[in-house]
Amino acid sequence: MNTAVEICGINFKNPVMNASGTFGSGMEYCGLVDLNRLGAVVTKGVAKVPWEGNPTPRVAETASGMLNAIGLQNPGIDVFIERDLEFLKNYDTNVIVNVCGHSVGEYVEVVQRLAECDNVSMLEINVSCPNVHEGGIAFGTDPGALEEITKAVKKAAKQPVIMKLSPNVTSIAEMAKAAEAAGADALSLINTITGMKIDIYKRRFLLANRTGGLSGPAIRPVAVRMVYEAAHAVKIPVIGMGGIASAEDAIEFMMAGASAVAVGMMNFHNPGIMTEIIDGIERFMQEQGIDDLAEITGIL
Amino acid sequence: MNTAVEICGINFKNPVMNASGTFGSGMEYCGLVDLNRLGAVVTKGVAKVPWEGNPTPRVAETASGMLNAIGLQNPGIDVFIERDLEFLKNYDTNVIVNVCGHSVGEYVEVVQRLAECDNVSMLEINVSCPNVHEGGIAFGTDPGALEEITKAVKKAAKQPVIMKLSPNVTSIAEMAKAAEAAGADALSLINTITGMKIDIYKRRFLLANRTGGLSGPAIRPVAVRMVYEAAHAVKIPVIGMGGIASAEDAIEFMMAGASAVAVGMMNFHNPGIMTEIIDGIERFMQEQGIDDLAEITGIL
Amino acid sequence: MISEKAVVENKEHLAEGIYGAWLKTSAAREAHPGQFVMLNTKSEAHLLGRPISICDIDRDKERLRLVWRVAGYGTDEFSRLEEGDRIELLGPLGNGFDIDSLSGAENIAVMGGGIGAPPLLGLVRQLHGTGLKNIDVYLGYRSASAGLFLADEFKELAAVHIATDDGTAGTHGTVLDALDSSGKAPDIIYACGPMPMLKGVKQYAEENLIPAYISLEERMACGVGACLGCVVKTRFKDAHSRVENARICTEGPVFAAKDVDI
Amino acid sequence: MISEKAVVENKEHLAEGIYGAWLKTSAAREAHPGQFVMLNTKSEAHLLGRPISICDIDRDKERLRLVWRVAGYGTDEFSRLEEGDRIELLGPLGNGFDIDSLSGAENIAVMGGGIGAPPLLGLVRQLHGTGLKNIDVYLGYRSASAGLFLADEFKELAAVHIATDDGTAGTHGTVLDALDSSGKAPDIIYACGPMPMLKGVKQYAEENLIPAYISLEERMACGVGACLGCVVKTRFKDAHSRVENARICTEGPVFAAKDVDI
Repeated sequence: MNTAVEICGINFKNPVMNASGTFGSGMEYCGLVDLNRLGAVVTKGVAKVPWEGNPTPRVAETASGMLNAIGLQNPGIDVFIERDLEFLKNYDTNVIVNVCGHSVGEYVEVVQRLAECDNVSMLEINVSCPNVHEGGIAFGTDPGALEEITKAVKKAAKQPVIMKLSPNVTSIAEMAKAAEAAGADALSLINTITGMKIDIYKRRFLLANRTGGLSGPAIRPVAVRMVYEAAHAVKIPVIGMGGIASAEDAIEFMMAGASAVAVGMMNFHNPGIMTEIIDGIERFMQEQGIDDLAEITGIL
Repeated sequence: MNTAVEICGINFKNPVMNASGTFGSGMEYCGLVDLNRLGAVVTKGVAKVPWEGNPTPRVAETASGMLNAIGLQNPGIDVFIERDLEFLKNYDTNVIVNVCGHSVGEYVEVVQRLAECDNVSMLEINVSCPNVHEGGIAFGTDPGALEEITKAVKKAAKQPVIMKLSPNVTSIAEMAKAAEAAGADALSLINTITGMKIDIYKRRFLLANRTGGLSGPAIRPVAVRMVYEAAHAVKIPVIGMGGIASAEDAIEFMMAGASAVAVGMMNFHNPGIMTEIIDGIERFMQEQGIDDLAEITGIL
Repeated sequence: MISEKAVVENKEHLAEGIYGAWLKTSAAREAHPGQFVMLNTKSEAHLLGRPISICDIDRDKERLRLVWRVAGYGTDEFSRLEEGDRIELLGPLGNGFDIDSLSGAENIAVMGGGIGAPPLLGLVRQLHGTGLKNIDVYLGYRSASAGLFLADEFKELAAVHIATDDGTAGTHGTVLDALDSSGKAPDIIYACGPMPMLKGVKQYAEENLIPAYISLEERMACGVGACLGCVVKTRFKDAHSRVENARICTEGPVFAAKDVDI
Repeated sequence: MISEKAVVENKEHLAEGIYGAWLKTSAAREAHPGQFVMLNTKSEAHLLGRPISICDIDRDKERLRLVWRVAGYGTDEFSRLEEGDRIELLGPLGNGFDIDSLSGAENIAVMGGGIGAPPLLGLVRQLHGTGLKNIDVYLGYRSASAGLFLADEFKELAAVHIATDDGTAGTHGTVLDALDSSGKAPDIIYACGPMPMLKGVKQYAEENLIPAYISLEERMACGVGACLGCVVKTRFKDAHSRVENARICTEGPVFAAKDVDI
């Protein structure tokens, strides 16, 4: 029995990784989670310079989910390379670096810096953060802008490029095709769905940013549908995410067409959840007599 | 203290109604719910001829929500007028008739038939059902198509026209403006968000239609955000819905800009919920010293 | 039909994964065999009511007996109910079994497969109460080791014929095999169970030109006929829907086998 | 830091809407006063852990005492916990109070407003244990009628000065009014409570040129420093974030008042 998957020629010991922004660079969780067990660690979005992010409150709980509007606070690429990437050299897992910026040029600069880093397996280009007003989401909701940034990033990138798509669009298939046409090596989806919550007694928004990104089991059916539509629209591999809370959920995404899966907000609820999901996938394969996950990937 | 609201010159004794498709024409619930207490009864979508709807299974439970793919099964306008509208003449509440069709012509024919009916307060044009392939959602995701059908329906309509918008779009504000520009008298949103669920053991979709519409508290933050964006983009009134499960939720939608609210899947969980919400809104107004709901509508 | 909090009066563990309870509820006043209720879980993440068929009715004490198999989150939560617990109930729902349809039938076959057996107990008690003598009950189970739940209670009211998938009790096979080996020739059938069994019953009834009434299941949302989630294809245009779909929760769950396409 | 199921050893109802419990957990081994834990609800619809400050620590018996006010779904569910119940716990989290910062201070003021008092009990017990004598504890409450929770326990360890919003006990006003009327001149302050009070403490400390350490609250998601949900504006670039934001769950919840913009 083999839980390994290959994406863009890179081998993952299993298809389970964290969703960017829910796990830092692994540092804060390494005492609770054996990073060596993960298919990959996906780092929090990093920009060319430090970003302050949004004012607080930045998070709010919703029914079977949460809203966040962190605003991609990050220490900048210099500190990230010397601290976070150095830390990750201690672990036997793939490193996928999530890249953010305010302009095509900023994305490209970060991608160029990462080209020198030998323990970066793949790049995930965050063109879908709903909480950053300059740039960010704009690239993620317009096919033309998405093609432009994908081409620019691909030209500068040494590692395979994953474009992370926004669900806040009329046609996810159209966006998936645009990214593929522009040379993306893989896709990841879904990012969060833009939402809002109001404190009716204080008569103000619960998030200082007014809107935030909805994640968690609440949005899983939307994520599964979009992964299915995207995976059937393109030939490049898709990494599926959105409310995964169990091995069964991970399998659901794979049957919908995902080659690998990412766990997001549920890491907050249960830091052990990714390793539990890896164990659960092995159990499912044994029970169902599945030798290789390729047998069920995109089976529907 | 006054819970009444006025929409398009029509008086509602309170801002609470059901979401179309979750309450039939009230017949099935009238033994459990006093229809006279409701601001309005919104009937299930009706077409020019009977529709068979989708194969079963048509519903599935999800985290804090549900998926449905009924496919607008309905008995057709003739039976609807002689049976459902006759039944509703026994009650002192507004009747809003939800209209569906496969083409502009079919919508218009139904609207013309309803022009003769004197106990129809308003029309709600369903251009956003994700479960009907011919037409339906198409009108709801393309601004041009939305303008076209809105104009055609307005020309034929005797009653004020509510356009029910789909959340499956990149910009809800753009769709709201298109409907307003074409002459819509009001908007209602959100319809359900397209989702999917897979039975990983049987390796098949849980819904025979593959995809279905996600509703319930899970999607409330998305609905509140879209109501906020739509209400701030247009001058016509907005009826808000999406996962309302309490009076607090109803107030949240009104503060976001809704002039009235509709309760959907939670009617299934608790048939008494609409009257409980009406009582809860009165309590909230008393506690907060609110004389008229206009004081808090769109306050944010 | 009422919506209220019912009170758990006693809990039964009848067999492997099979639980039962008597619920104190005024819904018992108007309940008939073959009807069902919707029960809510306590979880805000699991919001749809669970349809559970009524196994037995005690009108005097205003109690309903429910028997269910643990098949998911809801039925698992119900299996942990304790005496005195309160649970949100909506019911009674559906049409129930039509006794008038007997019209002089003398040899009655009642067929229950697996968790299809419970709703038939109330029916058999009612038939027995009318003084009918030739009632044969055919009950299908997975295995004797999993437990032949309710069999003894049926035996107090009628002749019981057991079938098991593994042959560990009664006829090795289905309830239809048990009917076959009993040599009986019923002139009416009431059945509830898995779809393959109901298809077999429908075919048997059509081949033998006898009426059969079958109780159907489908995923439901409202349970009262409003959402049109649970429909079955019908041979004729349904009076309510005006298409060839009938609502299992309202026109059913019991249908004349000849009227439905299954 | 440990993630495990803790066991409720006893439950306390301390005052109107104020509850406490001792939890058996190995997290107690490494816990310090001023740290907190995250507790999960049992609801699949309420998935974020609830940060609850540690009130007292029993290392020998591996127990943590938590005291909380019912402020929403989670704390309400916790208030219904019973002895023997198991609850998912993550902790200990945060930095806790820095005792070394005392550096020869002699007159110590410990100020707790409302539900800000509990985390200070463990601190005062620790200070008391070091033999320090001049510890004055200022506790602010809504009203004597609502209950002066923990006040008696503080009295066993230090001089306690009460303030109430309605004047029904002690000084009529805030803990700062109580400090004022006590005539004391502390040379260090440890404080926890509502933001207006902490702003007052910060201002008092700056005017009197003494150090003050304040424990902050913010909505949290992960509790371990990964999500960056709970930050406070800082006067200087934070070593971790490289911007003027520090994580309350990790660099805090206790900060030198002079270092944060509140």
